[in-house]
Parts: sequence; C-alpha cells; structure tokens
Amino acid sequence: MTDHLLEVRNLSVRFHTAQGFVNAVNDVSWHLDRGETLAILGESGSGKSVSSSAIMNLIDCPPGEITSGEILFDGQDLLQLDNEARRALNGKRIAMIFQDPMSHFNPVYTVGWQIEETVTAHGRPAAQARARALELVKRVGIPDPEGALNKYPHEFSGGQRQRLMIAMALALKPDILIADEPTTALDVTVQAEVLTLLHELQDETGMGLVLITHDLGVVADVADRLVVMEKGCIVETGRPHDIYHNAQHPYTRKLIAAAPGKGVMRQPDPSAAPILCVQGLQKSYGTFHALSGVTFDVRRGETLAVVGESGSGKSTIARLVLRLESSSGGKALWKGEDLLTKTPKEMSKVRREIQMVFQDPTQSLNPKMTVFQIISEAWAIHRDVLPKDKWRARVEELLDQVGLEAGHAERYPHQFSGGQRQRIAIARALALEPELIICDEAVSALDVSIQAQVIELLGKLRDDLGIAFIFIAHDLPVVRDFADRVLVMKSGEIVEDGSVEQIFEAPRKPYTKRLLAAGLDPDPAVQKQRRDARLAL
Amino acid sequence: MKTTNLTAGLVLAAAMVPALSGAAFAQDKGVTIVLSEELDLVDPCMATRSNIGRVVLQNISETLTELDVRGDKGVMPRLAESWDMVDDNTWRFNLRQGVKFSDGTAFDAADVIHSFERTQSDANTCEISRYYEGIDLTFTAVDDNTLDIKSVPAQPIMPLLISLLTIVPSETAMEFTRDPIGTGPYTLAEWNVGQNITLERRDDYWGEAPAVETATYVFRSEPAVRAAMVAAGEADIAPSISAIEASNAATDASYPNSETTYLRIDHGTAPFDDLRVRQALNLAIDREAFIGTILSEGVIPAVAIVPPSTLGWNPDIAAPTYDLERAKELLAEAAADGVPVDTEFLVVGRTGNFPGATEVYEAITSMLGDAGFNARLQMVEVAEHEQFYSRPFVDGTPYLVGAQHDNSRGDPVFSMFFKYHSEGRQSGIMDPKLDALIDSATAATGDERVALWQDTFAYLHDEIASDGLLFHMVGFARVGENVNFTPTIATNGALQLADITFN
Amino acid sequence: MSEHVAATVRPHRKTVFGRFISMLWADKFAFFATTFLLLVVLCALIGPSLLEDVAGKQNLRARNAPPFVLDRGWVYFLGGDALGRPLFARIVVAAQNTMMVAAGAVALSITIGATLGLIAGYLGRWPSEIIMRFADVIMSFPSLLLAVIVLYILEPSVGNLIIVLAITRIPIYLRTTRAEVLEVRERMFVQAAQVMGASSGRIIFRHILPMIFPTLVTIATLDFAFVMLAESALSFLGIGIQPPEITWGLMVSQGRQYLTSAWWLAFWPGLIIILTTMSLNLLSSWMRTALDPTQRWRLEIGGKSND
Amino acid sequence: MKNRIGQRAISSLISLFGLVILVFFLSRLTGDPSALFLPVDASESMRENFRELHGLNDPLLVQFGHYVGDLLRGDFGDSLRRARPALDVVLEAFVWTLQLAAITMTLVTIAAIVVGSIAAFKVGSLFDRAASLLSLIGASAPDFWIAIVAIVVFSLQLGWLPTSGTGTVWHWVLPITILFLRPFGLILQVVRGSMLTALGSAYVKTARAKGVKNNRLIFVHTLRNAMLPVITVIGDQAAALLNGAVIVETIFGFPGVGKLMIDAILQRDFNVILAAIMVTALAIFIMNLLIDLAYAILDPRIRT
Repeated sequence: MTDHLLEVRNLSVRFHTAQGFVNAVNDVSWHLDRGETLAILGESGSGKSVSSSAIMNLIDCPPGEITSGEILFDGQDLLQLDNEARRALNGKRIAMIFQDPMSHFNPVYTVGWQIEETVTAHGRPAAQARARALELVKRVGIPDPEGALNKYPHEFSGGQRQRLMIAMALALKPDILIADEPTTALDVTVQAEVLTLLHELQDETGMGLVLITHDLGVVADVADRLVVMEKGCIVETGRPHDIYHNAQHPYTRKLIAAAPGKGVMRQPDPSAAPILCVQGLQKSYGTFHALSGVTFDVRRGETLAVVGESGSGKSTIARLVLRLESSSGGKALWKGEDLLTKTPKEMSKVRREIQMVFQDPTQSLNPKMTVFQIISEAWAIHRDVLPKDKWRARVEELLDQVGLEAGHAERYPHQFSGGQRQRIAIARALALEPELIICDEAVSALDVSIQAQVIELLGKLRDDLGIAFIFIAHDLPVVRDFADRVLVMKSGEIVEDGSVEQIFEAPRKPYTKRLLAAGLDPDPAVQKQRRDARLAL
Repeated sequence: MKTTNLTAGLVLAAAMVPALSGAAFAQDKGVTIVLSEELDLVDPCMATRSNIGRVVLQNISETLTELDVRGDKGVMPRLAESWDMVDDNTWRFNLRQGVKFSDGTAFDAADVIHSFERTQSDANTCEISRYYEGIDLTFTAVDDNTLDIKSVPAQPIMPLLISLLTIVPSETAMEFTRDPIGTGPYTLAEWNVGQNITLERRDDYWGEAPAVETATYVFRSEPAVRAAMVAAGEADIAPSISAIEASNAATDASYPNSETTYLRIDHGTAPFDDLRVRQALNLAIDREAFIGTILSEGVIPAVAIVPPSTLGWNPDIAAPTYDLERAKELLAEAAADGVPVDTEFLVVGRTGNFPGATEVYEAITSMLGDAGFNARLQMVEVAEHEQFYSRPFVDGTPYLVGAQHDNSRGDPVFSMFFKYHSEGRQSGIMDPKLDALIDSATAATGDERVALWQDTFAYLHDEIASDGLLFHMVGFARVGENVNFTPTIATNGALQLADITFN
Repeated sequence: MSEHVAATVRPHRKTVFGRFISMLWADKFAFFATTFLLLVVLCALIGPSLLEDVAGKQNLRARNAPPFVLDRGWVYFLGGDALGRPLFARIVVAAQNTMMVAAGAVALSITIGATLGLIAGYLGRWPSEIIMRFADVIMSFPSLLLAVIVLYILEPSVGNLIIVLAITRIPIYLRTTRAEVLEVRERMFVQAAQVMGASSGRIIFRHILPMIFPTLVTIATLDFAFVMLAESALSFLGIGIQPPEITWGLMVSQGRQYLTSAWWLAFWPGLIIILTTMSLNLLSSWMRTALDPTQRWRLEIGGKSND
Repeated sequence: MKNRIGQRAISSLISLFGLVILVFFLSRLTGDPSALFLPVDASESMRENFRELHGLNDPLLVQFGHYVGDLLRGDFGDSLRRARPALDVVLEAFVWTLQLAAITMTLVTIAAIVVGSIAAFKVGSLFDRAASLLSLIGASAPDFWIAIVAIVVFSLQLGWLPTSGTGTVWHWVLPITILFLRPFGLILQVVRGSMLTALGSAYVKTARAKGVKNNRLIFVHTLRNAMLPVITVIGDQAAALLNGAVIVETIFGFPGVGKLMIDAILQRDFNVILAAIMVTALAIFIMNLLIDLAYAILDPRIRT
C-alpha cells in the first residue's frame, strides 16, 4: 500500500446512452498527497470530472456504471463502502466546489443556512455551526459577514458566490478539496483573486487540492502536479513546468500550442473608410445606466475588439446597434444613415449587411431545423438574394468554407460538437455576404483547441472577404491574436481605446493595467512572475 | 415538514368546527323525511307548489276545507266546521272556534279575508291565486266565525276551491315570509338553508295531537341516495324513490301520484291537424310494453289527463290497443288525401321529468318510427321545455310535447281549461264545441257536473283524439320500519305528519 | 466534445418511426395505452357504420340483460341496457360521438388558445393585456352557465357541445402558450432570426411554434381526458348531449339509476372512460419523457435491452 | 409587492366587470324566469305581475343600469326564487364550499407532495408505478359514478359512513374523498415531474457533496424549489373547487355554491348567478394573492 492521501486506481466508468455504452473514463489512476495541488487538465468530454464525481459518489447509477477500479482514501476503498458511510465522508473529510456557483447554491435558502448545514449535517450543534459560518465568511473576505449570512445567493456577485462556495466546502476543514472548474465563469480579475484565496487556504489547512480545469493558465498559476486527460484516458502526468516545456504526448502539445496570446499583433489600417459610426450611444434601465454615451468607429475590413468585465456594457452595444433592444439615446450611422431611427422595413434591408454570431451556438441554432434550413433561412427571408434552385449548392459551398462537409446539411444541430455548431452559425452569418459581423463572445464557450481553429477561420474570412468585425470578448489573449483595435470598457463607458499593440504593450489606464495583469499565462514560470507583479500592484 | 403538518392540522380543525356543531340527530318521536327538492320559500300562499306544500300544507298552515284522499268522503271540514250555499253565487262558511295561531292570536274570519287578499296582492307572486283567476270573489265577515264568499260567475265547487287557500294571521305582511305562522299542528322550528328544515309539534293545537313530535326534512336530488338513506336508517320516509330502487317489499310501496304523462299535440299544424294522423299516433304506441319494464308495474294506460279518482272520470273510455297495422293504414289514408304525414317532427321530452323519462321517449320515438312517422327525439331542460309547452308555441319543425300533468285536487276543472280550452295556455286545440263543453261543466254542480265532465272526456278521447295519452303514473315511497305511513295520491303535494305513526 | 463525435454519431441510424416504436415498447404501459387508443379510434371511425342499427334496436325482452351471457348473441356479451339494446354495440358506436366531442373540443380550443397566446406573447403590451383579461373572464365564467346558454340559444348537438367545452378550455392553452412564447422569444436562435431580418410571422411560425408544440400536445392529451369527463358530467346534470345521440358519458349517466339493480349499464362505459383517460395520461407522461432530451435515455436504454 | 397587488386588483376588477356584463346579458338570452318560477298554468296577468315586480319588463340596458347602480351601493339584488338578498344566499352556500375546498386542497397538497416526492426519488420503482397508476385511475373515473358506487359500498353494504348530508365529521368523508381524487392525481404528476427536474439540478449535487441525508435532500433542498410550478397547479385546482363542486354537492346534498349555481342557472335566478360569480371571483382573486405570497415566501428571488 501507499501512504498517499487519496489514490484512484484503474478506475473505469461508463454510461448508458442511446448509442449504447460510452466509456467516460478508462483505466484512470492518479493520486493526491497532503498539502499538494493536483490539476486535472482536459477539454470537454475528456472525462476529467468523472473520477472526482466517483470519489464524491455523485455518479447516478443508472445511467452510470463503475466497471472497475478502486478509490483509496485512508486505507479504505470508497467504492466498497455503503452509501451512508460515504455520505458521512462527504463534506467532512472530502469537500467539493463547482464551476457555476449560482446554480450550485440552493436559490431559496440563505447562504448562512447553507454553510451551517455542512456543519449540522455531520452532527455538530447549530450554535457551533453559526459561529463557524461567520468565521468562514469573514475569512473568505465577504464584506459585512453578519449581514451576508442572511442574504440569498442571488444577492451576491459571481466572485463572492464562489468565495462563499469555498467557505461552505471548508466548513469542516476537510482533508481534500476538489474544485471543478472553480473560476471558469468568472472575470479575469476575480479569477485571479479566487485562485489566490484557494492557495492561501491550502497553506493554512494543509489540505490536498484537486483542481479540474481546461485552462493552462490556471494550471500554471496553482498546480504542483498535472494530469492531462483526453477521451477518458490519462495521456500525460508530471510537473506543470516540465510538461509545458517538454510535452511528450501530441495532444498535450496541441493544447499548449493552441493557447492564445502568442501570435504577432496586427496593425490597424488608418486609411480604411469608416462604415459604422457610433455616436453617444446610451442605454439605461430605470436609473441604471448600462451604457452612458459611447462613441467609436468601425472601418471597412477592420476588426474592432470590445473588452471588459461582465456588466461593462460591451454586449449592450451589439444589441443596440442590431436593434434587438431600443436605445435611450445616441446614433449609430451605418454608411451615413442612422440605424436607430429606421423603420422595421428599412432595417430589414440593412440586416443583410450586418450579421451577428452569438456566444452559445447550442442556443443560437434552432434545434428543430436542419443545417440546410438554418443556413438557407436567410435567403427565404431575403428572397432577392438567391433563387431557390441555387440554395443547395450555396449551402454546400458555405459549409465547405467554414470547414464542414456538404453531407452535414441534412443533420440537426444536436448532432454536432460545440465547435462545429459555431461554424454553422458562422456559415449562417456569411449567407447574406455581410460587410460587418458582430461576434458576441463567439469563442468563449469553446475549448481552447477549438477556439484556436474558429479564430483562424474568422481571420481567414476577414482576409478573403474583407469583412469587418466587432469582436466582443472578455478573454484578452484571444483579442490580442485577432483584433486590429481594442476598446476597453468599464461600467458602460469606454476607458481606453487604441491599437492592439498600444493596449497590450503600453496600457495607459490603471484599469487596463489591472485587467492585463490578472490574465494567466500558460507558462508556469511566466505566470509566477506575473502573480508576483500583480500582488505588488 | 413539521410546521407544514401543524398548519395543515390547524386548517383542518378550523374547517371542521362548524361541521361538528351542526350535528342533529332524530330523537324519539321524531321522523326524518328525505325530499327530492329543496324549498326555496316556506310561504303558505305558495303551498300549492308541491315541494313547499309537502312541508307546509296542513302541517303549519291549514285550510278551511280539505279533500279526503284516503276515502271517498269528498270535501271535509278543517278550519271550517260546516258550509252551505246561500244562493247561486254565495257560500257561507262556519268557522271553527277556539283555534289559535302558533303566535297565540285567535283565528277568525278576518284572518281568512286577509289570507285571500294576500294571495291576490301585487306585492308578491302567490301561486294560489291562479286557482281564482277569472273569478270575482268577495269575502265578507258576517261575524267573527261566519264568512260569506260571493263569486261571479257562480262556483259550484267553492268548498273544493277554498281547500287550496292556506290561512295566515291577519298581521302577516304582504311580501313573502320566512317565518310562516299557521293554525296547524306544527311550527317551523329551524331552517338551515340547504341542509334541513325542522318542524316541532305544538302543544296548543286545536285538534288531536299527532304522534310525531318533530319532523326533519332533508333534501337529496339523487333518487338512489334517497332510497339509500332510508335503508341506512338515516331517514324514515322517502316519499319519492325510483321504481328501480323500490325492490324491498317490507319498506317500499307504490301509490298513484296523480301525475299523468301525455304527448301534447298541436292540432293546428300539419300533419297533426288530421284526425287520422292523431289516431295513428295513439295506435302506434305499445303502452303495455312499458309496464313492468321501463315503468313500474303500477302504472295505468291513461284515457284522460286526470287520474281515475277525479270527479267526472269516464270509466267507459278504453285506451287504444296497440295496432301497428291499423296505424299504418290510417297514415296511408291520410297521405292519400294529401296530408304530409312524412313531415319530420320532434318529440320534445324533458330531462329528468320522471324516472326513466329519457328511455320512455326514446322508446316512443322508435315506436312512432316503426309506424311510419318521421319522428326525432329532442330532450331539453326545464326552461326550454316550457317554451315548447306553453303558448305562444315555437315555430319551425312541428312537435309533440311530452309532459306530465298533476291533478290531485279531485276535480277536472283545475286541468281542463289550461290544457284544452282555446284560450288555455298549454292547449293545442281550438274547438268551439270543446270550449262550450268545458264552460258548461265548470258551471255545473252535482250529477250534472259529473255527466258533463264525462262527456268532455269522451269527446276528447274518442272523437278528436286530443292527445297521445300515455300513463297515470305511480310514485314509490320507502318508509322505514320504525314508522307507519301510507302514501296517497296527495303525497306528491302534501305530506301530513299527522298521518304518520310509530311502530 | 471534440470534432470527431459527429462522425461517430449513430452509425446505424434507425428511422424516426422505428425509434418511436422502440421507445414506446420500452414503456410497456405506454405501449398498451397506445394500442388501446388505436382500438378506440378504430371504433370511432368504423363502429357506427358496422353496428349503428344493432345499437339502436330496442328489445324490451333483453332489457337489462346481464353480461357474460351469450344466448342473445355476441353483441350482448356485455349485457343489455334499459331498452334492451346491446351495451357492447352501444359502446362501440358511442366512441364516435365521444371522440368527436373530445377531439373537436381539444382541437378547437388548442387552435384558438394557441393563436391568442402567440399574439399575447409576441406582440406588445396592449394586445397582451386585452387577451389576458379576456382569458380571465372565460376562466371565471361558470362553464355550466355557458353550457346552458349555448345549448339553449342553439340546440344540444355534438357541434354545439364542442363549442361549449372548447371555450372553457381556451385559457389553458392561451396561458401556457403565452408563457412559453415569452420564454422562447428570448432564446438566442430567435434573436438570430431577428438579426437576419425575419418577419414576426416567420419567427412565430418557423421558430416559436415548433418549440412550444410538444408542450401543447402534452397538455392536449391530458385535456382530451378532461373533456371526456366534463362531457359526462354535463350529461349527468342534464345539460349535455341528449338522446338519441349517445356518448359514453351519457351512457354512464343514464345507467347510474340502475347501479344497484343492473350495475353493468354504468360500469362498462365507465370502465371505458377510465381506460381511455388513463391511456391518454400514460401516453402523455411517456411523451413528457420522450420529448425531453435529458430524460429520453430512460426509454432508449429500455428499448436497447429489448432489442 | 404592494405595487403588484394594486395592479392585480385593478386588472381583476376589469375582468370582473367584463364578466358581469357578459353574464348579465347572456343569461338573459336564456328565457324568461317567470315561466320557471310560476306554475305552467299561471295566467298572463300573474306573469306580468311577476315581471313587473322584478323589473324584468324594462329594456335590458335600463335593467343593467339599475343593476350596476345597486351594485355600487353594495346591493346585489334579491333572489327571484327565494325572496331574499342574493348575496346572503350566496354567502351561506359559499361557507360550505370554502370549507370543502380548504380541507380537500390541504389533504391533496400534503398527500400529493409526500407521495409525489417519494415517487420522484425512486423513479421507475414499484412505488412510483403504483402511485402513478392508482392516482390515474382515481382521476380518470367520472366522479358521479364513483360517488354513487361509494355510497352503495360504504354506506349501504358496509354501513361505515353516512350516505349524504351534513352534520358530523363522518358526513364529510365521502364528499372529500371523491373531490380528492382528481386534483390528487393531477398534482401528484406535477410534483413528480417537478421533483425529477429539481433532483437533477446542480444544488442537489452540492448538497450531496456536503453529505446531506436523503430525506433532507428531498424534503428540504429539492421540495421547496420543486414547489414553485406545483403551486400554480394547486391554485388552478383550488380555483376549480371554489367555483363549487356541482356534482359532489348535488349527490351528497351539500349546500355549497356549486349546487346553488346550477339551480340558479336552471331556474334563471339571475341575481344569484351574478352574486355567486362575483363572490367566487373575489375568493379566487384572494387565493391568487395568497399564491403570489407563497411564491415570494418560497422563492427569495421573486421578493425584490
């Protein structure tokens, strides 16, 4: 036997699905020692979360089934224990936090109640639970801890919720904390803070931390050891630094290569004529100003990136320009004509020239329509663009252009992967041969390797077809690789704008600097410097 | 979870309180009577309406005279001890002395006069007044205990007419009362609207004290439930249950309920303006087939619209025998003369008019079809039925109205005008000869009256085939084993608690 | 999931119908429910033409003939009614009216309700307000009064009964449709269509309606049962369908007075109503599972194990 | 919240007024009440008197004007048949209906939640199957049929319960049981479905990771969330019961508003119909407010 704190040995789990059995993880083994941080890296579908779900007894059987292996904790095989014994370990000895703290908190109970429950569920008295909850909420840095205990999850910001989730998990000082994508939905600055907090807490308690992530930057920031997974199998293990510089497996190399933010920065072409001039654009909801007087131009064939944290108003710009919402003031001149005052009929004509690609292709494609129907709908709406007998050929051409096969036209969206779906959405946007495409977080829901491919595709379209882009994103490295110019937004205002090079190399405003400093670098050595620099900031 | 349970328990307990406090059980010497229809009023001047009469008539409110329904003594004294005819137009009634109303006031001629005036008042819609419609009546108090009633035209059956007038004290207001005061052996003790009505026996009743001390009336519209209640001992008397339920010889008895079912024919519309068609209609209905099947054994094929116990009923008239061939022949003859016998017409029946009504009309419709009529059944609810039944008649498709008529008053006069006179509201006949017959019979007395009514019935039935007469109906009562009660022809409209005794 | 998945999706794809059958077979209750319903539909379609005469033929000698006696022929297997008409034949013939009333009322109410709901959900505040107040009025309008009014002014026929029952059910579809539209119209793919310049009509019929259709169908299945029961309740109160028309509800209502003497008069039609409504309920709960991608695996696994 | 109550009250008032107009005029299309109140052989002058007495001779619009005028003074008019204020008649009956509805819905809610939650937790089990099937049978049977069979079996054959009427607690058992069946079947299905969804949600995973026990998981964590869609259905069902359980009331001789309503409709007692509609509509309005309140209590996200 070993003296590891936790050891997963030869674990295999499969699931029943309509297509038969799918092996989620295959013969997976890894271990965790006290005080250590183990990162499990993988893209969606790699099975990186399955082993931890097995540890927590969270796999529903059926449809899941553990076909082999053991999970040793404290010398016991967890898989041999009965449910009650495992329940007694959960929360007390092994705790877990999740990606989306909003949905993982019970929305109808106060956070105080939920933190206390961890304590009382394991037989401690209620009074002790209250004191402990207060102590924890203070520790994770929530302002007004007493008041916070009586608030509900929806009354906190995303970062605060994740801190509270951590507080809840650590209530009984567990030996192991499993964190499943704990920072994925958070803004960069908040992500950095949460990771720092986890790090500190680990130092204080000496717990073992399993960190499940798809982000090399996160790995670089906190991991002691790294396990890389692909398609349910472990392809590589080792120290992050070693792996980053000397990856053995092609998949790992591909992942590292796909990490954005390394390319050559583009230079804007000042000679191009502006096609969209936004002047003093405003939007308020009651007394809240989502957008307070934003002015900028987009030039022909240019990519303008709009960056900022959530709530900065960057998506509002897209929605206002495309008339998905009505504006509260200002102008948006498209080739000299104000889009905001056009009648629906006039607007319908302009819509051909401006298209949009949405964040989540799962949601932006109608699940009841085939790919052919989705793409050709544009011509069904604008009858004069293309005669019906040419639709088929053009759809196939477009599919080819975005890297899909002609045979895909008769399939439904759910039969595609996330990256393929986004390609379909892009093909749809191209169908009307627009001059401007607005991408609202178009790549942020995609895995890194897919993200890189989609960005490459967009870049190719820009170069081949001369399409201008408004590229709304919160992920700075992607912007760095793709944009010509950047607008930095905060609280509904433009803080800074300039060429990519100027923003990334010589930011003028402190906010921009903070934003840049919070970004994680996939190289552990670089990231360590960055972290030190940020803490000094 | 605990709090949820507790709250639920509290809600439950709170809701149960009124239920518990409402408990009422029949005591000794008490009876519970389950009726089919709730009372909406208890005013004595509405006592001719059967659901009200069953509770009020002769129990709370009495009349001057009373028709003997158990024997054949005719009109008997009640609050009047005796009467005689002073002249053709005037009757003198000698009132019973020492009678007190339940509020303690004494009964005298002024009360009778007030009672009559009350029925005639415009301030209410007393139903009794319809029996005095078209008659000019003058009530005069000769003294406290003697009353003269003068009528124009003469009313040979004045003692019978006056048996319908319920007596209230002269203090009673003109509008409907909810606290009826009467001279009867019982007073209204409690009225829980929707649930029950309780009558209590009076100690100062002028006559013999009845055996029943309290009577509780409850109301259930479902016949099966009424029968079940007596069987389960929850009620003592269910005056009306369905024939199907009446299977227990020990408790269930049938009685002629004074109802007569018939198909009203509009003699004015084709094809029923032809006598042969009307005769064919009667021949085509196999009345015997219904007896003991859909309808109970006790029903009698009707030859008149009033039951056999009525004055002037003609024993010589025979119900038409079922003769399908003859019916077809008659129709063929009529058709040959150009009568449009194949015109489609409706058989309009009223849902729930009597137990098995739908089946009866379904069967009749199919029998008519067999004879070559083009009949279509249409079952309607009460308000619609009224549209078809009363003048002005509905235009469009010709129709027959299946209806049930109740006359337990002992004289045809209460039926004939309305059903057969040219001006009668439900009459489908315009026949001067018939009008004359009805008028003269109405004015006649004694044997002459009997003879004239008999002639009228013979004319109606044999000569003009006035209606599709069907059956004199029977009702079924279930009486619990603790009590003794024999239903009579009057039970439909009155249920004297004094007739009930205990075993 | 990575790019290769699409290629491996369902290598031997079954036809839609085949998948449907195997998912149905996976839930035995739903399978038998569907079989039973098909039988009922068959009765409704061809029953009257086969047995109408037998069902209407009175035979007082076979009055209340007990069931399970074959002396009078197979149509009397379930016994005879109060006029001696064979119950079996009557049940088969009554299926047509019963189904027509239920299907008619459901179809009418779903059409009107969904249309109004789409308008209320998609168009602005005012049409929505007016339509919702209209729904409130219908909701609190006593259905019995409605029945009396319609059947009095018009006349008690299958068509008019359909109108009465349909009106009372409109708000259900209206409210559901509106709520769903309010949700669906915020979905990304609707905005995507807007960005392309799609008209309101196109968005409603191509994008929104197909999304809410499964919900409406599920409700309609349940409502079908409800309408059948409501129709029988109206018959009980004497304001529904009237003889000589027959429906199962009317048969139960007419047979109830014989419950103690000839139970079979009300029992068989009652049983058929129960079986039909239950089948619809089972089918509807199966549909809830089958139409929900997150629950569907339950049926698909079941289907597999029976392959 | 206050604002919402106000808005609701106004829109309910508009609906109610629309309802009154509709019922007032439509019901008057269904025939002359004098024909029903007076015996068939009553004379024309009696009818005339009756119509005059109840103002039925005026033009419809004048009648409506009088009605609304009286209504604004709080006078709902008199019942044509009972010679009493229509409102009194309705309120008397409504007390019974309210009790019946309250008890039934309380029992239904408790039973449906407990059984539905357990069925959802053990989805596909024998318990789940049996609960669904039995509740479906109960919900699918015509209620008048069950009612009469129940009387025959439990009152006549077994003698356990009184056949009908009011009086003791036992009198309530059969009517409530019959009324119980349909909403129970329906709400059970909704609870089950809603619980299934809730059991699959992320916070349940969190609770399991915290080591929360199963009972607590079902009844504390999941149920409160799952209740939100259930409450709407409970509201709809309760509204139906508040409108009166015509059939059960008719068979069991229960003096509730359903029986009153059908009688008033068949007798064309217009004032009673209108008063009954307004009283039940008000009750349903109050109940909807309570449901809003319940929403706010159950779900803190709605409160703001």
